Amino acid sequence: GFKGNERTRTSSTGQILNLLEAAELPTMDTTQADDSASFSAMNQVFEGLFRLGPDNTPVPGVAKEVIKSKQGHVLTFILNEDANWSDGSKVTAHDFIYAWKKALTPETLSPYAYLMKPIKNAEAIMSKGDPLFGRIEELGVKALDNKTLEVTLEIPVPYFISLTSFPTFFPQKQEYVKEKGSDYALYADKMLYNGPFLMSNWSTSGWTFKKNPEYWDRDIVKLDQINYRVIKDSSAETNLFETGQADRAGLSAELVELYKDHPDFLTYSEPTMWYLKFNVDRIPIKQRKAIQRAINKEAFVTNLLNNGSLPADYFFPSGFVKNPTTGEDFRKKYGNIVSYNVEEAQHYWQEAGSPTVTWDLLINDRDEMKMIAEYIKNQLETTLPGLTININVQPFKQRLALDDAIDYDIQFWGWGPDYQDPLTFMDLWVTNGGNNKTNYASPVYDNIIREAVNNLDDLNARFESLQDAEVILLKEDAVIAPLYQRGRAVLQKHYVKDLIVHPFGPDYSFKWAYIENKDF
Amino acid sequence: MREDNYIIHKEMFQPAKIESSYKETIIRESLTFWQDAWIRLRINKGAFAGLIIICSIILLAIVGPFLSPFSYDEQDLSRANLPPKIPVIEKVPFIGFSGYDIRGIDQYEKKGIKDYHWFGTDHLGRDLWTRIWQGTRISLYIAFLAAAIDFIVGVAYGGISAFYGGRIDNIMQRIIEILVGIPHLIVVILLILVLNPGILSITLAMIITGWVGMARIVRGQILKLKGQEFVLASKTLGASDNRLIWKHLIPNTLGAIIITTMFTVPTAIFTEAFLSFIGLGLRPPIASLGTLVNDGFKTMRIYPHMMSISSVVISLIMISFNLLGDGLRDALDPRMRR
Amino acid sequence: MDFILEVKDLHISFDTYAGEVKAVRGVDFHLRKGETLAIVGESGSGKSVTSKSIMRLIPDPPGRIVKGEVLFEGKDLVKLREKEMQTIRGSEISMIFQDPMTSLNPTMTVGKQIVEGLVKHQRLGKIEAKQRALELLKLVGIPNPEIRVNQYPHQFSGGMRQRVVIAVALACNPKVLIADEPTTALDVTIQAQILDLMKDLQKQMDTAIIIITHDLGVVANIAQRVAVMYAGNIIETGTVDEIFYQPKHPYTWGLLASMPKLHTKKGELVAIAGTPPDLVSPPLGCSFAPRCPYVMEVCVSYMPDYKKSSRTQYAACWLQDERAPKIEPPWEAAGGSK
Amino acid sequence: MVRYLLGRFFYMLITFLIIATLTFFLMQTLPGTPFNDEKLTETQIELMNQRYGLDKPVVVQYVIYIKNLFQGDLGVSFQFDGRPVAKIIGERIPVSAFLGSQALLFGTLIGLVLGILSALRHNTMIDYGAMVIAVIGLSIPSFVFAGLLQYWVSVRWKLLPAAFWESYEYTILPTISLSVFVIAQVARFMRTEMLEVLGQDYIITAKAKGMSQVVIVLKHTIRNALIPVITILGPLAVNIMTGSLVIEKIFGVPGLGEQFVLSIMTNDYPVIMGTTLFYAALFIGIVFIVDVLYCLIDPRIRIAGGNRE
Amino acid sequence: MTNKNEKLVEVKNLKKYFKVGKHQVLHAVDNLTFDIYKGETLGLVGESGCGKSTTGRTIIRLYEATAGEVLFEGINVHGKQTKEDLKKLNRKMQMIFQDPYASLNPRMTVMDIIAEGIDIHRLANGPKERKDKVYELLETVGLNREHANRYPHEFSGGQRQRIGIARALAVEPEFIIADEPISALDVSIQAQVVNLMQNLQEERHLTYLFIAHDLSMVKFISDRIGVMYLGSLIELAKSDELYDDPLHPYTQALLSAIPIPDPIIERSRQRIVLQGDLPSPINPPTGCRFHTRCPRAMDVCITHEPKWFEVKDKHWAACHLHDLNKF
Ligand SMILES: Nc1ncnc2c1ncn2[C@@H]1O[C@H](COP(=O)(O)OP(=O)(O)OP(=O)(O)O)[C@@H](O)[C@H]1O
Ligand SMILES: Nc1ncnc2c1ncn2[C@@H]1O[C@H](COP(=O)(O)OP(=O)(O)OP(=O)(O)O)[C@@H](O)[C@H]1O
Ligand SMILES: [Mg+2]
Ligand SMILES: [Mg+2]
Repeated sequence: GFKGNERTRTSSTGQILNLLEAAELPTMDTTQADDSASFSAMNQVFEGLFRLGPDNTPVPGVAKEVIKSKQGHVLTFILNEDANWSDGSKVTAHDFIYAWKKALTPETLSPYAYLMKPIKNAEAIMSKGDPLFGRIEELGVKALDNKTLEVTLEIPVPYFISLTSFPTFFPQKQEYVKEKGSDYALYADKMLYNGPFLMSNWSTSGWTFKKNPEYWDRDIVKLDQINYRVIKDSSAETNLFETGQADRAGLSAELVELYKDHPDFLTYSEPTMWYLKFNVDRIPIKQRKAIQRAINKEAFVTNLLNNGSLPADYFFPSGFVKNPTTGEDFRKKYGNIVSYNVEEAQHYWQEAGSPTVTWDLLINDRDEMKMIAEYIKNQLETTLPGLTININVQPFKQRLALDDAIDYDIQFWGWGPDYQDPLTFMDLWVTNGGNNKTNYASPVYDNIIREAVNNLDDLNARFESLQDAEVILLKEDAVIAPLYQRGRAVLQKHYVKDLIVHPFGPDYSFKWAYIENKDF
Repeated sequence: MREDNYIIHKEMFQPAKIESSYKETIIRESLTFWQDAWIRLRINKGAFAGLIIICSIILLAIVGPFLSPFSYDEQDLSRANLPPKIPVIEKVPFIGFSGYDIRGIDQYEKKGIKDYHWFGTDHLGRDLWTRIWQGTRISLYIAFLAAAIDFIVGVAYGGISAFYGGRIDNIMQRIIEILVGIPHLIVVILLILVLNPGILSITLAMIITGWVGMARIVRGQILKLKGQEFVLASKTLGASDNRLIWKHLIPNTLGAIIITTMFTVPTAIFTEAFLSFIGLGLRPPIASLGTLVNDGFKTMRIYPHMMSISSVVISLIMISFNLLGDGLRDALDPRMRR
Repeated sequence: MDFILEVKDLHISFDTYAGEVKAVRGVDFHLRKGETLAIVGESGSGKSVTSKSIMRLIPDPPGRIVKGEVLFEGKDLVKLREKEMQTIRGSEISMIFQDPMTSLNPTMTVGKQIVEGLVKHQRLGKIEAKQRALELLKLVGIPNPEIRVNQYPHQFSGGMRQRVVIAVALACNPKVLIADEPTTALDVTIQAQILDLMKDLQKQMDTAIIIITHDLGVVANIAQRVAVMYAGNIIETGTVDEIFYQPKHPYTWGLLASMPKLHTKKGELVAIAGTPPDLVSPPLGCSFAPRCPYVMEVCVSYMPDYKKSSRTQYAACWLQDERAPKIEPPWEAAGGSK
Repeated sequence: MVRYLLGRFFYMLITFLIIATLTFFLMQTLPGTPFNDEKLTETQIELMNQRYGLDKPVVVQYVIYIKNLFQGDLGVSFQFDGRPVAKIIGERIPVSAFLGSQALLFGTLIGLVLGILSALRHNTMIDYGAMVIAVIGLSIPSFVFAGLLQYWVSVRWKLLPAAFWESYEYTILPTISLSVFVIAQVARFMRTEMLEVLGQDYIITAKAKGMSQVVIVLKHTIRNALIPVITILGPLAVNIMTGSLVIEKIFGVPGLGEQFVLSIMTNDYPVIMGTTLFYAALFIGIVFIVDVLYCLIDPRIRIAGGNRE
Repeated sequence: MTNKNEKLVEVKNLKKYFKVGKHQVLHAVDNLTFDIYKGETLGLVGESGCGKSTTGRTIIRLYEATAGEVLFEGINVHGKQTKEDLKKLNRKMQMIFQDPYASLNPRMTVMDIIAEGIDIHRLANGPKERKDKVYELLETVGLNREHANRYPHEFSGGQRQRIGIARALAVEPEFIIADEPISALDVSIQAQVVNLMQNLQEERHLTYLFIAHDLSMVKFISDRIGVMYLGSLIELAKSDELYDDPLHPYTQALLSAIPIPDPIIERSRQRIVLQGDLPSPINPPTGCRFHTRCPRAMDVCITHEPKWFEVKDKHWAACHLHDLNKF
């Protein structure tokens, strides 16, 4: 029963990183993945045209440079001569075209295909009923030669370069994929790698990365090996950290108290937002406004979470996107939009007639969510007389089904960005949007978003109109009640250096990481 | 040989009249089966202790929440995670009811709290004394409900199967064989998902799979009893099926049924605890012992009181029911009679 | 002394929750080489307990030998250590139990069960022991011993099993064989076979036998001397003829009279009214007094001593006292059966 | 005997089919669908359903499933993007089986020893001690026990690795955690049976033969006491298999149990079906094996084929 | 005694087979034919497992007969009957059981046990009469009325057996099947029960089918005795006749095997010791079932089943040695 595991210490240099993951890797096919574990793994063993650098801006990957056309509609990527697959063959422009087209082909449609919408005809190709549906040959990509890739955009979105660092845009070598058939990307030895590492081993209990000798930037890579093990229990995670079997461990809220003075304790906040989302057909606006103001977020963020999370009176995360012209953070202009205020809350509640109502609060079966839900329930029930909250715990899939059907009263929900642009948050709430599911429909809001999508002439105006949209969403229409911007508390051994955590896209980059001063 | 020989007088050698009824008297005092079993149970120290503990826990589950000024879902983050503190006992060091946490800091003093939380508080500042007894209520409620329905369904099924015998028995046994083949836990999990997590679905799911054991035991007992001479005697007197079942078969199966029930209760409590571990437990803020243990488990290393007290209660229930079950088995075992 | 076995003033009690059951209360008897002693008496009179205590097989707890001696060839077995006792059991003294269905290990071949004792006591090798087992099976009249030796007890009928049990007991040529109701579970035709077998074997091996039974027919058939037990006491002993033709104790009278003889004409049997006393609180005086038709005042308060009426016959009854009125036993009145 | 076995086998097959059917339809009633991820568009979901044949009527799906089942094809997983179910389960079975059988073996052995000891030293401190252990084993939730074990043995005392499944020493803690329940059950049951057997006439016969206590216990008592104990091994084995779910999670053991819960939570129908059927087959198989074992160890059944009063 | 020529029960070719296992049939009772006269005691003896109890139980319809019929006062017990008729029959026929420990429901008081028949047949008007009837019955069987509220386990074997008798008497039956009522009792207690049964017979003009394997007791109590071997009746005669002139070799062996409580007789007695054990009733021997153990077996015994016929006046047997048609 122990096959497929390489023992932890095999290298003499000690450049080995031992990490934990809470889930197994479902697939390593870049066009098929939709989970963070896979994306993170792919970011280490594959590389797109660009990759996210240590400061979360795109740095050259397979492409060494990109040439923009005047209007910005055509991007020409010049590939690095040295970019190789792990079998020694060159990475070519065709490899990108093959992978991207695969992601858009109906039979193999990628769950993340929507990221490709900026490319010419991409949206039409993936929309059933459109005359272009399924006609991937119409996609706006072209290989000028083996090392030159020309991409034509529908709209010249400013964030396209950073999108190419996302795994769905990674290349695949057609001949190889065809050869492996249905086994491709399901086994470590049934893949070609072009990233800083290659996967040497992959089993149900974990996977191992080794330094890729064919990688073009191999001199930068210092780690020899990264061992990933799957562990699903959060206390076990810290136990493993303590026994030295793991170099980094996430801390569940309960354990923060215990470790907050530990020298290896780290917290950081992420651009991930948690909020209550209302079914606006069931919860009238007055009541929504009351709820927005009835929860003491400060108290629970410091007392219950205590992990670098920030109480949020806003929907758009702070420290994520800056105004392209002024360089000012998105949050700067409006700051806190809806704050905790019992009087206001009760005022709205009374205005609504202080109804005696019972609403369900739909949550996942995760312990942390249960705890917060219990707190929210208590807060709402004490602040708003007559209100009863029932906590409805559902497993993730079941909960999604209810969300899909918009069959809920209030939901506790979170959202993280897919790309570095305000739209990744703001376009959630367009009428009938795929992730709206609140019955919220506002022509004004829709209009702002449509403009922001299509009109990229004045980036400053676009940015500010999106900032206004947030106010509409929260203050005027009270579609959601923000709770907090998530932070993370982790334990990371002091000898682990330059392990980059990204706020969007794949979670980690190990390209630059190294071990220093680890005593054995 | 005998020294007291001299006091035996000649007069004593007269035939004595002994009443004939004396010859048929019964020396032992009259005891019903249940009185007899009760005596037997009482001398079994373990079982008796178990009984007392169960009674105390049931009592505490009933009155416990009222003994504390706090309600089970009243939150106050400013008094979160307080260690236990009990008046008087707080003076006794090292047993952990002094209000000091594991780092040796008096949290009550630090947070300026005058109240006593006998079992401490949880992360939301809820009083654990109240929550634990409230949770015990829920756990016992689930357990007894499961046991009761197990009792009803199992007894009916086993009884019918054995009493009518023949083809009916054959079919019913085949059905049981199939039911036994389905892994219990899997059915429970699937059912709970289908029915939505909650007290009712948990109990229902446990019932659907739980009665098989009872049915088998009852069937075995009734099959055995059916051929017993006192049942035959009743038959020759022309007794109806109804009479046979209610007067003869059920009362004599009762011992086995009670014992089986004693072991159903802990199983049910455990199953519920297990379900909360995999996230299919009750809807918060309702807590059972299982959810309390599970919640406390995560903070075991900083706030040991959260897990240890609820674990102790759950273990006590478990131990007591097991001891009582064992004791009852001895006390009610027909082989021990006579 | 030529007694091979002598029991002196044996008292045995059991501690039960109802109190101390004084099962044996001062039993005295002896056994000569090659002789057959029958112990008769009602159920519960302490026959089995007495015989088991000779082998020190009383389960302890709850049983214990309160006082008394069991002298085997002059050695007091009560004082022996368990290890020493083990060398005597099965080799010097053997025992046969009532129920052949349960007194053989169901999961061990018959051969192994015989061989076991031989290997232990006579230090025989495997092959020799097996050879001897075959001989023994042949000796007790089991056809095809070569096949039978490798079979399991359930493949034998009741009579056959009892033969195996006898073979096991006789394996090491014991000096004393204790047979506790060896034929009670068997049918008359089989019983006859077994009794004949025992007599044959006794003749061949010169074993002393204690046979326990409540069937007076069996006693008449096999015994030379008889001890009659009642409520933990031996109330009368004597040779077979003495007991059957000149019994002295009213209980013996009753016992004999309550059995129909083949020639008895229809009419009333003489029954002993009432039931034996409760041994938790045995009567102060003669234990038979409550049921005795000739009871005198002295009987109620004082235990009678043994009174010798011939060289071999003793009875413990106040009627034997000179001061007592002369009673015509119903026995004599009926004219005996000669 | 052969006849009997064949008959049993037939029943096993029927049972298996019924279980397959029940699970299949029960699963259909699970709320949610496998492909309702938050970021998927309607078209995508439709295409997914088509890809995995979920657009067909349930009855048709059922017929296809059963047909494939008879050809040994368990289908492909949804959550693991088309990985064959047989492979997914197949990879985990050896781990679960190793852990399960080791725990069963270990638990049974310790349980037997405890049970035997306490029966032989009936009503002494040893007896009480063993029974206290047994009752405690029954009374502490396995996840609490496993957590404590992991924390103390691995983190505090640094005796054994805290989690994972890499070499033999890694199996020790999960095995112990898993076997506690077995120890308790077996010990209790064995004690009762031993006491029962020790009270039997043939034990007195053996004593009367002059056999020493050791011989009596070894040769006469244990074997006979074991016969009824075997019957609880079946349910216990199943208990271990399903109970391992908790232990696997805590100790990061790549076994079947965790996988199963995950597949339920993600509506991965083929994996749910595959695992349920595997568990069912295992259970049925174990019951069958126990029956056979029972026949082998008890000569009364072996030779007569039952039916003896 | 009453007219002993009036037939009360007629058993005709009664068979009772049990299915054991899948394909095996156990011939517990095979082809019994005999009559029981009003007021008599018919004894039934035989070795354990020869079908005595089964016979008794089939007569009283605790078992359905496989074939044959049982006529009670001319009515076929096993025929189609209304519930009422059945109830009537149940009143007239009663049974006393062997095991005094198993035959009384341990959870019922003696009062309820004895009154069960009274309740079922509604023989009492009101609780007072019911109580009185139970007291009367208790006294009839030699117990006191104080015993009524006690539980069976407080009684000794003999007392329990008397309670069993009282239960049977409660419905005022005409015919009682006593299935080894004394074999579980001590000798001194046996006499109590036997005496009681005889007194009751005289007082209430009862008819007994008395099943036992203790031949001396059977002889003592019975007017006629039937001997069973492996499911069939092999001899039936007046009791003295049977003892003085047993015809069947099995009867002879059986009689000689009984140990007699008389040392002198025992010492001089000649025994016919049978070899071997009772064969299995699942595959009973062909021909005469006794031939495997019979000291006088002939070839014909192996092949032909002997007929059941009246060898002498009122003396029936099934044996080729006495088959008049043999020559
Ligand atoms: N293990 C025991 N525990 C308690 N009391 C016992 C035990 N064994 C025997 N006795 C009591 O000792 C007394 C004598 O029992 P014993 O078995 O010697 O009777 P017996 O004469 O052999 O009767 P039987 O003819 O029924 O075998 C009885 O009253 C019985 O209740
Ligand atoms: N319900 C039953 N099912 C199967 N076989 C039975 C049943 N009852 C009795 N038998 C079998 O029928 C045969 C006759 O049994 P029965 O009880 O009539 O014998 P018996 O003469 O009364 O014996 P005993 O003297 O031991 O009471 C036996 O072999 C017995 O095993
Ligand atoms: Mg005895
Ligand atoms: Mg019988």
